[in-house]
Amino acid sequence: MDVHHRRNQILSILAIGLGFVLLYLAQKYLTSYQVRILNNCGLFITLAVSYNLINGVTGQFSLEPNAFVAIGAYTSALLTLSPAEKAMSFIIEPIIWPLSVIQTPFIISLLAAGIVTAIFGFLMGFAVFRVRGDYLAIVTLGFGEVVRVVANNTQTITNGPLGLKALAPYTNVWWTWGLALITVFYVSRLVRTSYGMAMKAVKYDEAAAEAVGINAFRHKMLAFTSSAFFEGIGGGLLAHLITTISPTLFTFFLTFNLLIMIVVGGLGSTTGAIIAAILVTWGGEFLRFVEEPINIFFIHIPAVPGMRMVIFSLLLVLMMIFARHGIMGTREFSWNWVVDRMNGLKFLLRNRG
Amino acid sequence: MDFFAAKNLTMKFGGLVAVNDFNITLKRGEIVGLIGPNGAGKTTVFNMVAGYYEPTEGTITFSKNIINGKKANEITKLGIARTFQNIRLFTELSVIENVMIAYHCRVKSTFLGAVLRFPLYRREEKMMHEGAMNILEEVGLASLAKERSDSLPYGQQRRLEIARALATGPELLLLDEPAAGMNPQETQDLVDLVIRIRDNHGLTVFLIEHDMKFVMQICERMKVIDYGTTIAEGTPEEIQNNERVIKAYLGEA
Amino acid sequence: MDLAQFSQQLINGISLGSLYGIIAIGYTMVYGILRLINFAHGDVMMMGCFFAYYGILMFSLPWQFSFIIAIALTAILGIIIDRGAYRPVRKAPRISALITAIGVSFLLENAGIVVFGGRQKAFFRPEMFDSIITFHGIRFLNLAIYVPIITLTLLGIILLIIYRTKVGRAMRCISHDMETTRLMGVDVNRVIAITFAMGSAAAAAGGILWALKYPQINPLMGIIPGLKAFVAAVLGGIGNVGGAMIGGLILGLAEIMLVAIRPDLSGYRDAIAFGILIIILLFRPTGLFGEKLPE
Amino acid sequence: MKRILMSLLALSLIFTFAIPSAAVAEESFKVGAYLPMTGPVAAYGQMEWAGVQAANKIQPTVLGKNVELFLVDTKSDKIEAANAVDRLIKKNKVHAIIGEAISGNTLAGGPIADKAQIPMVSPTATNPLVTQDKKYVFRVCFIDPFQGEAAASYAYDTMGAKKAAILVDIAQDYCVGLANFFAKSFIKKGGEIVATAYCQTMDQDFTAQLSAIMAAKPDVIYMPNYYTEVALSCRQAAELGLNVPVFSADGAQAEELISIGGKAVEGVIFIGHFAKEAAASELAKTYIETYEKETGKEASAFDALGADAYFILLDAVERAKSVEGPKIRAALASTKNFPAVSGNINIGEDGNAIKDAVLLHVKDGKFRYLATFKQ
Repeated sequence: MDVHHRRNQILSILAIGLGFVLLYLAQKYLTSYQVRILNNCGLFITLAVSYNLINGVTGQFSLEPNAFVAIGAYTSALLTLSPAEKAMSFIIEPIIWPLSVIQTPFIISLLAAGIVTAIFGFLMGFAVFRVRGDYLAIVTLGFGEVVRVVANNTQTITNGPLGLKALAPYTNVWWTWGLALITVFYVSRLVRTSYGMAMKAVKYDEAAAEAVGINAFRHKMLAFTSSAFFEGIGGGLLAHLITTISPTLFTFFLTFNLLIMIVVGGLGSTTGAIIAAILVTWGGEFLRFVEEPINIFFIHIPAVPGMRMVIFSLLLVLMMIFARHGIMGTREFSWNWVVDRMNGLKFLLRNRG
Repeated sequence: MDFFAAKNLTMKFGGLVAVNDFNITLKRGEIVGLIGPNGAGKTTVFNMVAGYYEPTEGTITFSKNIINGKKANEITKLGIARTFQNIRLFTELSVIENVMIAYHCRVKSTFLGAVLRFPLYRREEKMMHEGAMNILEEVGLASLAKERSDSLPYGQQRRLEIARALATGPELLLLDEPAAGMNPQETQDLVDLVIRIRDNHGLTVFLIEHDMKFVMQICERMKVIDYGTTIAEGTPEEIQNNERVIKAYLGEA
Repeated sequence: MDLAQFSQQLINGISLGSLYGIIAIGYTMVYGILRLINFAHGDVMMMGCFFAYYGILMFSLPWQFSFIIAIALTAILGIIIDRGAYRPVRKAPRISALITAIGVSFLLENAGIVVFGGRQKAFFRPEMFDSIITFHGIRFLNLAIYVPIITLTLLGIILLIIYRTKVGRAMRCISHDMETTRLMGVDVNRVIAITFAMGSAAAAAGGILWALKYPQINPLMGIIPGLKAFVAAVLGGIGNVGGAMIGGLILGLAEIMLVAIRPDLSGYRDAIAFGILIIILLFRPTGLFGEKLPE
Repeated sequence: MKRILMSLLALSLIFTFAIPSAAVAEESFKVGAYLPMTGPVAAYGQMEWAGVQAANKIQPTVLGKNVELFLVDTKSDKIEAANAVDRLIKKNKVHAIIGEAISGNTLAGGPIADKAQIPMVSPTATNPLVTQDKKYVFRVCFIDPFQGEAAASYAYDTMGAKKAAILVDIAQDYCVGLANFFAKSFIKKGGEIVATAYCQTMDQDFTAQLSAIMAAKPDVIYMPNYYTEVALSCRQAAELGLNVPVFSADGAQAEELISIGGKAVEGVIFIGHFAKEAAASELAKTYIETYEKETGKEASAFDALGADAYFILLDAVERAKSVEGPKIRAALASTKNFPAVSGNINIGEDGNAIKDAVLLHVKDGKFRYLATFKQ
């Protein structure tokens, strides 16, 4: 359909190649702190883009990613830990069979994390998509809380509040950015198929979508389960990035972070979610200076911890009031746009010269 | 067996009876009108037929299936398509996408097949695109295919909605006030369009309309309801001269 | 469990439930009129407590004055939040308003941490509310009697305003159809502001009662009561003021009774509220006392 | 809007990567603290930071170098905690780290310090897992098994309790750990746990749990929770007429226990880190004086442990005569009888503090010393 299809494909492949060269250089020459931020960026791109699939693309405002990430993180962590390590960690109540004896390679545990979370999302979808709008938001928030409460209570599986520790630090930039690439590929391709169009139709007008034969429930489920799958794998990577997990990691706060990302990026835009994931992850670290003591000439401003969160909350409110569509609105990045701009630039330069 | 029949349809909301004991049968190829004052329960009838409400009582049969209780999208798949009283296009999508979506319910590729662009999906995508273009051609919107649907003028949005309904491949088309807000010229074009698509696609058309000129011109048969109850039915001439209908429209003067 | 223990737990439950109820009223009022889940409601309640706290501590006000001023200030805060954050997004999709509310909630909590500090503060409990009543082996704080009484009085006042005043009629009209009400010449924004003021005042009153019963305040104290009160509001049929109260009582009793009957499962207590919420929404989305409406 | 955000991005890029952290005088000894200053457990982080600051006032130099403090907030979150430690090491180039307040977050930060060979001292991470297999992670608090056992033996032997009930905060590893070790020891001694009820951090209503406990008629209630929960539970217990001694844990040792609990916490017994009147060391006296002058608040366990993390670190630097990580680590690991604020600290295997615990109770609105437990 698109006359520039081939050209764009080549450009994409080149860009990805370049990206990976940059990653190679980054993990070779940057400090571990900078690499950590880079990892967080990749990870949050995965989480934000998949969260955006259900919230932005399909328009079903839900607040459950902390539950999905938790399930993925626990699944993969319980699978990669060796039986001996588990025995050592479960100092209060021993871990139940068969978890006590299973150990799988990282990649298998990640896949398992994705599948288990997707199954959970699928089952949860049956329940939550009986309601819409604000109710959906609140009932999914409820699921998130319930998962956390259950994780605290089921000590023989999750080790309760003690959490799991000494997870092997498998996660590196290849994993985080590789997964980000796969997620972005999947989501942006899906959005362009008729399935994606149907999801958008459900977002704009569910009744009208039903009138053209779209099974709204099925498409919500597809978006939700896909989202769960990637959030689950993301959870697995997160667990092996910070090497320890416990229920406190998966509070509503995590969801709030992702929400800011997709809102700032523009609900419904994958490109926006990517930009905002980087911006917020980076910005969070960058903004630390507002919490440090500042000396401007003779004025001394003492350190104010908590300012970053004040800024982020304020940012969210201001975005909603003044820039509801975020950075990208529902638009997406396209090579055509870039090439047009380049041509425009060339034209300008030529005219001047 | 009738092509379409509704028997004893009743819809209650709490204590309110919106439609009471509504009966109708449609023969293949007919254009039938449903008229009545505001709030008479016309749209409620449509909502029941199209699967948005489950009737409190009564049955709806369509090509030998009992369809009440089925969901809206299932009914669409069986061959009943509808338009809405207030235009409900997918505003941020393009004109052609609005029509292509209607083919989606017949797509056989799985979502993974679509994401990975397997040959089956490519063929289907091509088919959807061509089908949509043909229908746009038919309603005269082909040149606007890439525009955003909400950038179209009102009359064309109505046409687009009809095109979208057509693309689902219906046998029965429900039109909810298709001429509302149109000028006389647009209304005349609409008459031609409805008759043309009926003939081309072998449709049966069941429509709600307030514009009497439109109704009288297009309908072969009509039914009048007021306060949820049927008060008259017959040919346009019969209705025009019916005492109860005049009373219902003009009030008890 | 013998009868005395059961009655004791019943009192515990009613006492907790009426606190949920009073906070739920504000939720339900705002939802009824704006169809907005005011996520920040619990945090507004927290602010009410801090106003009262600083009234006593910094300005050495007698507690009665301090409480009244705190309620008034919280009402004003409610109006400010509406004016500053919610009114600009009123015409936007409802989800935007919900996201804004989440933002306001986080803003209040974090601003609270920056301004008040994260450490818990002891809340002053006047003598009047600090005596123990003993009755056939059941013991409770006399506050447990004041709470339902004050709550019911407030509920009565709010119902009177809604059903017997001009503003109340306007509120009911707006909840049916905001645009039409606007066309009738009603200053919709003013009525909404009054609704926020009333809801926030009720939250402050509830918060102060909460702080009297559990005499500790901190910037995050509103989260859990806020969420639970929301569940209570949904349970009672959101938009239904009387239902909110009953929903609160049911939730309070359910929580207490679970712990009473199965103390070993008390770790799951916070899951109950959400469990109830999920079940209610799945089987009766309009709550126990909400009416089914055509679309 | 878009343009502004873009320039912000560019700016942050420059700040994070391009500009090296402001050059500071070479001779300073840099200590980084990563603590929860915001979020659900902000209170503990804020107290510990106040303690660290007071300690810094008392001993501002080491080996003739100025001690420079860096604080990074973890928002009570693991991801942030891990970022914080990496940031302190790589960006602020600290020589040693103090933190975190909560075991879970220390577990996230510990491995990073361990890998970078930067010694880390946690004031209050009590979970045994924290220091397991970590050469560079230490702590100045005693760990759960010791305290749980001490509490059980005191309750059984001295108080003569045969039946105990437990009210435990299920969301805190600290509380769950203690409750578990207490129960094990108490049963081993021949006692019986007649009821166990659970609550969650930030719960405020404990009436149902307490009524259930009351029905089981215990001789003592073990409440190894943080001070807010303990204070509220005690108040509600008093209101319910539950006249059973309450035994608590070191997490209760904060001024808020008394200000929130009021008369209801009179008589609450707990094992703590230090008692003002039994504070033997000069350092403790100086610390208490400085802290109270600086903050206007009474010294509590959290801030004292924050200070101890600081003092023990500086002591190790002095003995190591070096600011290099491995040397400080070696010195830290061989700490013997260091007279800290919270008593004499020895660092044992695994980097855990071996120190005496004190038994305290609340009397006349003050924490009073009762006895000392030797470890």
